[in-house]
Amino acid sequence: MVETLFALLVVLGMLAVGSYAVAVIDGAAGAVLGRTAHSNVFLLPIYQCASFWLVPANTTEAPDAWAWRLAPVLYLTFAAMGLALVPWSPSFIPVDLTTGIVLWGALEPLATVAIFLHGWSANSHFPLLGAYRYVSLGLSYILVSMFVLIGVSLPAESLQISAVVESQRELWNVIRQPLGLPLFLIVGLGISFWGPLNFADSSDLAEGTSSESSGRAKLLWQFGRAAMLVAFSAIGASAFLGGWLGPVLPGPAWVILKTLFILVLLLVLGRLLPRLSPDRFLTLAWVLLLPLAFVDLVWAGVEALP
Amino acid sequence: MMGGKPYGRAMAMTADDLRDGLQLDPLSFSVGPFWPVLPPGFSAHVTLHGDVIAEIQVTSIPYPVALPAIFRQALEKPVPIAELELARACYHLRQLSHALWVNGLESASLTVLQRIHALQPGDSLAGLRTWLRRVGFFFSAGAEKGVLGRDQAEKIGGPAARAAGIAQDTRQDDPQYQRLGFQVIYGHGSNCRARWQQWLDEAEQALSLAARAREQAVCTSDCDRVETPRGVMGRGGSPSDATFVLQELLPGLEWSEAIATIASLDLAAVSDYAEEGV
Amino acid sequence: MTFVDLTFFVCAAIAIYAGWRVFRTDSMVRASFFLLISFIAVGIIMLLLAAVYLGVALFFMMAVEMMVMALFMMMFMMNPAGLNPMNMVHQEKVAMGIGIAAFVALSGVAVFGDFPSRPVPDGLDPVVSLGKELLGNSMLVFESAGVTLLATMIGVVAMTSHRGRFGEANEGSVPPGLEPGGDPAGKPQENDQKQQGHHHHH
Amino acid sequence: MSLISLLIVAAALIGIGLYGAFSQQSFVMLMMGLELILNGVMLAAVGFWAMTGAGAPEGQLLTIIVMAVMAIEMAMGFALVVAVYRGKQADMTESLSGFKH
Repeated sequence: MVETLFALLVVLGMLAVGSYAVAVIDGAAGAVLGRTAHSNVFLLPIYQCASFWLVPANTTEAPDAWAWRLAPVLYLTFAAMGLALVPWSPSFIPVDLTTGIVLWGALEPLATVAIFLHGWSANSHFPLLGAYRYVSLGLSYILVSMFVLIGVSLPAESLQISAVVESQRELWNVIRQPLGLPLFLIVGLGISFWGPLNFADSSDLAEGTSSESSGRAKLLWQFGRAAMLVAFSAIGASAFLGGWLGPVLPGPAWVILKTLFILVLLLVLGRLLPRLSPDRFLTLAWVLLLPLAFVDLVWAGVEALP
Repeated sequence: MMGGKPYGRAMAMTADDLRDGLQLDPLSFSVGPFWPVLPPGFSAHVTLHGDVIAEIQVTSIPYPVALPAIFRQALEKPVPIAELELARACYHLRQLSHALWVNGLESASLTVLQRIHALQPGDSLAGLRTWLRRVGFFFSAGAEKGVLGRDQAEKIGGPAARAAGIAQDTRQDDPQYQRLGFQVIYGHGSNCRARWQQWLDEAEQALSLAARAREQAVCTSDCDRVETPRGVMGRGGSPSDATFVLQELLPGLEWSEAIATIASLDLAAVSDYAEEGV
Repeated sequence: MTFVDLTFFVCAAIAIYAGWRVFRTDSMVRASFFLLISFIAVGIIMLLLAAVYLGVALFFMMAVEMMVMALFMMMFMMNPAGLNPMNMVHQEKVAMGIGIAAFVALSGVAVFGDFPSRPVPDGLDPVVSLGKELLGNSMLVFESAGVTLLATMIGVVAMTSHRGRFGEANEGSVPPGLEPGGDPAGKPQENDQKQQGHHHHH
Repeated sequence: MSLISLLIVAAALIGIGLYGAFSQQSFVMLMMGLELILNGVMLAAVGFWAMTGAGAPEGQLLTIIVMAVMAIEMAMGFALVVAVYRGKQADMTESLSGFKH
């Protein structure tokens, strides 16, 4: 009972601290690259939260009220479920399911459903377009991510995330399967629609799926996006960078360091790169990324042969 | 009643499809005039098939744009070329910064806006150009779309026409400009990428002209016509609105490409009044 | 009542209620998501039954399937939300009778049937045993399913494509014209066709 | 959670699915009915596997096969809908009287 409560606290803490870290790192990256002088990158997210909190909520004509209110909550819940799968050390894993990798693979399509629902239920054209556009891309992300994740579970001979971490004791998957991590990170940017892959909430759609929401609903949605990015980084760190494995420092410290490393990488990339046209990225995803994911899988299979 | 948006509500009805003949339900709605991505005052009625624009009808043309006062002064008396060209460079860079913002490069857009405030004659834009090339801006959404026909390019005038290969620039007739070694930049192509490059090139050329003109303290000599960043303005008239080009240009483009195309074109008429407070 | 029982009853209620709502809602997008909820509830019941892989597999299979279903609905009618009442049914009484009869018959089997009680042994790892079965004794079944899926993919693309290998996909399915280039023989009047197109918006 | 309660839930799902498959006019809604039937079938299969099958792996295999069948049914269903829609602009069962155009 105490252990369950502790695990719950860790996941909730990770949600809060992780999202705050995302906001700080993103603000810092923006300040460095955009050469704007923000007052203080550490306080800025708090000001932003406060301003979102105080803005009155918006509504549209005849939205699907249930779905509209629920979608951000669902998205955040899926991010939290993803964070719960992250193993911190051999002895502390909030949820150690024997099919953890598959559950993570299931969270991605479920997140897609939540994003679609968020855009569709507002009953307005820009959110609808964002949702529509996202789903057409989401299917390709899911496939790529599936293959890459099967790739990491091959050397582990298990679908358990802790077993995947343990299988990297000699060699991290990022070296053993060099294609895996880049592909996984592209999927991560896609599913949390960040930076160059922000197709669902992009500026050319007036913020797409969230263009009709404001105030606390919007805050929750942004919170979910940041949390999803953290969950992706943490799972990526476990599946490719050896999770808790590392010298000197205790396991959880390594998990945090590696997660932060991936987060910084993703956020800087997000600030640096322009948005492609969705049409072009769709072609890229099916013609280049999916075959690369196949290659990764074959590579992993050949490498895992005894 | 079927289809369209009766009483403001979108209703389902199939319509002919542009792509492969599968007749699906179009989505009709209005955009503008309160959307910072579009030129101020511009609004249109759009019909989409999925993400592809089937039809666009301009319902309100953008407000005329007020140019810096120097361009109007150039029609009354000779003005220092250095000042004129600096204003031109700022104008083009502001357009470019908007295009960067639309294509998801908010940081770069802010950087460019900040550069504008501290822009000096003789500044080099090579760093900016290299950076934009490295991050792939010239391959971002819409880069190869928005191809103008020759008629359309002529109608729009200004940098868009020069990018499309029409070597028209009043400055080449001005002996003072000739003394500074002015040569028309033209012919990048008629798509969005070409127009982005044209802005960058013209801004860079304007800055180097400004530097030379400041050294030699040259003023314009032709007071009948002036080449504004939007096109030729003379005693006869100023560049007029060309928004209707969009009605031919946008159908068939994807939404993001269409928005990038709108951001790559400067279509508003030139106002009779100059920008205030400059 | 244990925690497992409680979860089971809640999930069962959700699965049945959501399944019922599928046919009672005014928007097809909502209907497909109700179906998804029903599947997820069944997936959780499977997790309770220790079918760890199947339960989770059901989540992602159905999330993708229902997403595609919703997307198709959007393509055919881009009505952002169910603003119009939607009740497109035929022979409803008969259908209801069949449904109830099937329920009664199957429940009768459940209640009066005599099933042996042989639960899953304690030491069994369901995921490993499923994997060994799939790539061992039942390899042929598994591979046939794979080949069938591949054939489906190819067939489906061929069927939906606008252009076939030898021209228009629906070429030959339209009777030839009465005169060269004329309307096909037996083509319904223009009015009729419009009517059919509008039909589902009633 | 006993086998009987599991099977009753499965029977209810199958019953509702049958009602949907027989009563709905729209192709897609009809497919939803079929999916709901298969949902009940899968639940029953897993129930049997867990309670009476002594963990025989074939029980799980059956469920996997049902999932594959669902995927095929969906894909074929949508392909048919698109093909019919292309030819006839119809997405209702009544508008089809035969398989030919």
